[in-house]
Amino acid sequence: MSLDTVKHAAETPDTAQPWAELGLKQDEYERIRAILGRRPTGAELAMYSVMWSEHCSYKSSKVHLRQFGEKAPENDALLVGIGENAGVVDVGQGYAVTFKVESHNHPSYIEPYQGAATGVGGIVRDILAMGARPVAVMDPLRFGAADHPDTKRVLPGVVAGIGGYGNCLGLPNIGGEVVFDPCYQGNPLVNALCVGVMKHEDIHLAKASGAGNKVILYGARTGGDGIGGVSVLASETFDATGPAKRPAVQVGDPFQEKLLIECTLELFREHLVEGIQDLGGAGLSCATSELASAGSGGMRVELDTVPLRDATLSPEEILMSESQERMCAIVEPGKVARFMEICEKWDVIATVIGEVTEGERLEIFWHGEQIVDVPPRTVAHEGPVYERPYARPSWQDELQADDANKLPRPASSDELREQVLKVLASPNQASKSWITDQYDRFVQGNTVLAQPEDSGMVRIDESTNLGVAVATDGNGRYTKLDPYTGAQLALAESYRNVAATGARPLAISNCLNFGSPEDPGVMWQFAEATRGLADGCLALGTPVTGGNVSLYNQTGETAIHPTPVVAVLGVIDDVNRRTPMAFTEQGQLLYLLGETHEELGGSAWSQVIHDHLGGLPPRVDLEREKLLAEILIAASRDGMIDAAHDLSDGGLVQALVESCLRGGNGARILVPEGLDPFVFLFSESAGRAVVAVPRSEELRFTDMCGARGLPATRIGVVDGESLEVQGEFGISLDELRSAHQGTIPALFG
Amino acid sequence: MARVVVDVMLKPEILDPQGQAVQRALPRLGFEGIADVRQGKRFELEVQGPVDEAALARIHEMAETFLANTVIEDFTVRVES
Amino acid sequence: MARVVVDVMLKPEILDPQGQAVQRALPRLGFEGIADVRQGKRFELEVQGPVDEAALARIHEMAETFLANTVIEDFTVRVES
Amino acid sequence: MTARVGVVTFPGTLDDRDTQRAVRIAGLEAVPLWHRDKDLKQVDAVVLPGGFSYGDYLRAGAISRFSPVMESVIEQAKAGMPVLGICNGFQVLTETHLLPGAMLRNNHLHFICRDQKLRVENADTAWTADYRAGQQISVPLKNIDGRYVADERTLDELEAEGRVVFRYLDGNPNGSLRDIAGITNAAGNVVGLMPHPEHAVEPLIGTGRTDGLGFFTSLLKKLVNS
Ligand SMILES: Nc1ncnc2c1ncn2[C@@H]1O[C@H](COP(=O)(O)OP(=O)(O)O)[C@@H](O)[C@H]1O
Ligand SMILES: [Mg+2]
Repeated sequence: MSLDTVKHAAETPDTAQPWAELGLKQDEYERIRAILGRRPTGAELAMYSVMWSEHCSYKSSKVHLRQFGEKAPENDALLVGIGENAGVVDVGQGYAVTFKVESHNHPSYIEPYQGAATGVGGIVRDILAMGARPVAVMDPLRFGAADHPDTKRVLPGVVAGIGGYGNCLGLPNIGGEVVFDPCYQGNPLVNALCVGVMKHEDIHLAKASGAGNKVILYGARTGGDGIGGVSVLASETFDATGPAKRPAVQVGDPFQEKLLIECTLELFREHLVEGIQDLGGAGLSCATSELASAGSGGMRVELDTVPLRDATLSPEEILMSESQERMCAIVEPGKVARFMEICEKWDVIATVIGEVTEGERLEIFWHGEQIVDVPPRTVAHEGPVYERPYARPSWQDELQADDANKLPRPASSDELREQVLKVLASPNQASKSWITDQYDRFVQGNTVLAQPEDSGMVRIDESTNLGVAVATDGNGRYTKLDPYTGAQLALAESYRNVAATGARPLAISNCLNFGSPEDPGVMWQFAEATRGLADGCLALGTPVTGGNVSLYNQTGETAIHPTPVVAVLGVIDDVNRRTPMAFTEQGQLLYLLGETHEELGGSAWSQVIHDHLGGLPPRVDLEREKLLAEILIAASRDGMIDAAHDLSDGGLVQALVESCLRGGNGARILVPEGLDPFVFLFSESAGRAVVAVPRSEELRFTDMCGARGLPATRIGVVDGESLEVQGEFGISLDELRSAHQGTIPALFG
Repeated sequence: MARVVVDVMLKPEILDPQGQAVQRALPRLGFEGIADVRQGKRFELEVQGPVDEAALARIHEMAETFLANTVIEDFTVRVES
Repeated sequence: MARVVVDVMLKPEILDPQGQAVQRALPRLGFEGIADVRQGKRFELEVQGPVDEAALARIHEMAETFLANTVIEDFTVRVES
Repeated sequence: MTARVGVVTFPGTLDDRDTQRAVRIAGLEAVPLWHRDKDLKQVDAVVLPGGFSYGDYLRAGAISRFSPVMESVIEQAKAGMPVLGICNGFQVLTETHLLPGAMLRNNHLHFICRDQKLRVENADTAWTADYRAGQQISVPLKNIDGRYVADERTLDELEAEGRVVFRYLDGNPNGSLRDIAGITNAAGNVVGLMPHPEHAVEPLIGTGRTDGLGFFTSLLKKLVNS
């Protein structure tokens, strides 16, 4: 067996290397040679190839993501911005909150259970690495057609994986999304979000400083997970007897992760950690190079000391392994003994694998021989940057010209009633409780609101009742019709959802799910969506704290709908003031806030009734969204409303049905003068919400709306056991309930 | 009726947290000398009709497509005597 | 190193919904002629040292007190050839 | 002086902090107990909380049962100390045979999280004295291995001796035999149940009900009166 040492590499400049198989381009390989002044060793090649991959380096998206910083609104709340494992926001009373949403799309298609489970595990470690206790998770999901046979494989596996992992960690699942569309058939989207809480002084960063400090790897042993591609390299470097085929699939062990969480929090409590990084994609390569790159000084690692699950792993594979449930900490020498004691207490294996050095190099040794000698920044932070060409697709104009507002509408009240039920029972609009009931939403005993409420809300301080709310939204149909507007609509909806529960939106995270960046049309969608999102965040005053980009979501040549998922985090000073969505009492007055226009492009109605996607998405008015949010927050604070529910896909009728069913009360609805009942019920105009106002507060509430210029229309009253739209139809709660709740269990139960 | 047994085990290179948890508990219970534990599934199928080549071929297919997840698991099929 | 296998199955009188779910799915997948399916666990133990009477007795005890819950499960221990 | 209630943390326990909170809300002192310590720190009662101890690997509760702390808990339980096992804690209690029967995978094979209606069948145990027999309460249920099974003879015995403490109402959520949600030992000091009373102690949190508080106030009364 010949080890490809640094020395050997310098002596054999002409050895052919499998850079192409590892996904590097010729010029990238040349650049590595230029950086090192020689050919890379096998281990170095492995590190560069994986760290310069799209997934780790953001090489196609970087130039666009810059706007999130350049256009960032002034915001004192932002304690840690983009670039760290997750952003951190000041929520007052000395508390800081960190949150982030990430994708695990491709693994979840190959192995739905493990793919989704390890997606949750990965995002939780990101949050933990910031110094925070994880307090909740959410799961925005997209699947192919609900009735497609493969969806019956993917969805139950994904849901069981998210539940299996998250439930076992003791993290309440407080919300998410489930969307079906044929465009995700061969490429489901599994995004996972985690929120964590800490005190300001507990914030930790991923950087290695202080020469002589120890590098400690702790958590699970390292196995051959997720290194399929690098085996190419291993088999090149090793003789004919090369290692066995390695699994590309990572398997999660939530029990191990739970121990890792408790152990890490105890390490933080005793101030034993100088810097910390979780191990996710690209494993040790990523953790060591990022820690060294962000810190001062270099790092020396003895790779032989890494505890292995599989003794046959090559050094390249150890560097690449994506085995789950591992963390890497920088610890002062005097604190190592205590660090080890705490790990032992939690049955967590911990090993000193190296130390921070004076120099500026990342040096890795194997059996005493040097196999890596690189400037860490060139691996971690100075990867290639592409200015990919982009162009508005040729079909975009035609798509927008195919106006949904011209589709045939229901000709009679009976037909309108029929369509209401049909849209309500469609997989996208149907109740997702069959799915969400598989998630623990009560654990930790701080859940104030969870699905199906507009946003999830958890209490973070028992004595003051301080709480945070989070919602995620994204509409691929809108974004396909107009990526700039679609991204803003995702932001606006998520923002509105947070405000609807009474919380003040503070900051956002996002997961940008798109097709191949090598397709100029997709790249245009991406450029437009990021521009829209950055402009939107500036207008709303909510900075982007971090996020994730997932590209190459496509089947063959066909990309998914561009799907930016936006998560908004809000704060509420007293969770007692939260606004739920249920109509709980007969006699409550119903007000529609905002304006309804004829906007059916991309709507649920156009999809369900006409299988149509065309025209323009609803218009966005961010000033209006801000005003609406202020009204919703003020009304919650001053006890002027009993319930609120935002209007989004499915329109007013969807929101009314959900709030009626949640409270077990009917409603009598009057169509406002001059509005077409169909448009009134099904239009998806943005910037709207329905609220239930107690009679005693009506005047105060309408005065407030009037004074601030927010249109508020009285549309009815909570009443009876059915939804009555006067002059049109009535539908009993029972009939609504069976339409709404029957669909998903019938498909997957 | 004949019984066919399908054993499904995680592939050797795949992490087996269950087996590991069992193994780690053994010394505490006073059982020494077990170097490794892997935990898998055992399916007992009661087969109607003769268990001939054709029947076994079908069961093999069933194991491959349904009982085992061959992305992460191996399986064996055998007739129980 | 020798391998000892412990098979653990639910007692016949205990409802086995996992086995039933498998059985119910089979006809839909085009597999007919399976009258019953039971799903259990299989443990593969790698034993250090000789697998003699004494070792087997210990493994039997381990199965009885730990690997199986004899309130609901039966088990068998065998040395794999 | 108030009564001291030990709350055990095993590796993988999830609801320990929530249980401590519930104990405090009821006016008792919560004492954390660690699985590796035999020392029960002179507590007056012990709660084995919910979660996935040891990942629920092998069987729920099977590995925790052998922990040092359980040696003391078993000993004290036999001597009459009040012990409550919630969810995973109930599973540990059946694995130790302090309570009869066993817990299996739900008949529908899914994790289920919902607000669950129960009927209190026995209001004479250490943990249920603050309820009335026949009273209906709602507390969250959340588990995947919640199906209670025992042989017919054991079930008949439990019924005859009034040792079925809680029964599921409005639909059996998991296939538990005779709709059993919780049981007690013959002495009435050891109680196990699958639903989570500790998650129903504050008006704003979770389902917004406080039906679970009675478990802990029952204990307080019992300890103060004895
Ligand atoms: N995969 C999921 N996990 C958790 N909660 C979900 C999931 N899918 C949907 N939900 C919840 O169901 C409710 C309704 O979802 P949705 O209709 O998408 O909300 P909206 O469109 O109003 O934002 C929300 O509370 C949402 O958080
Ligand atoms: Mg909403």
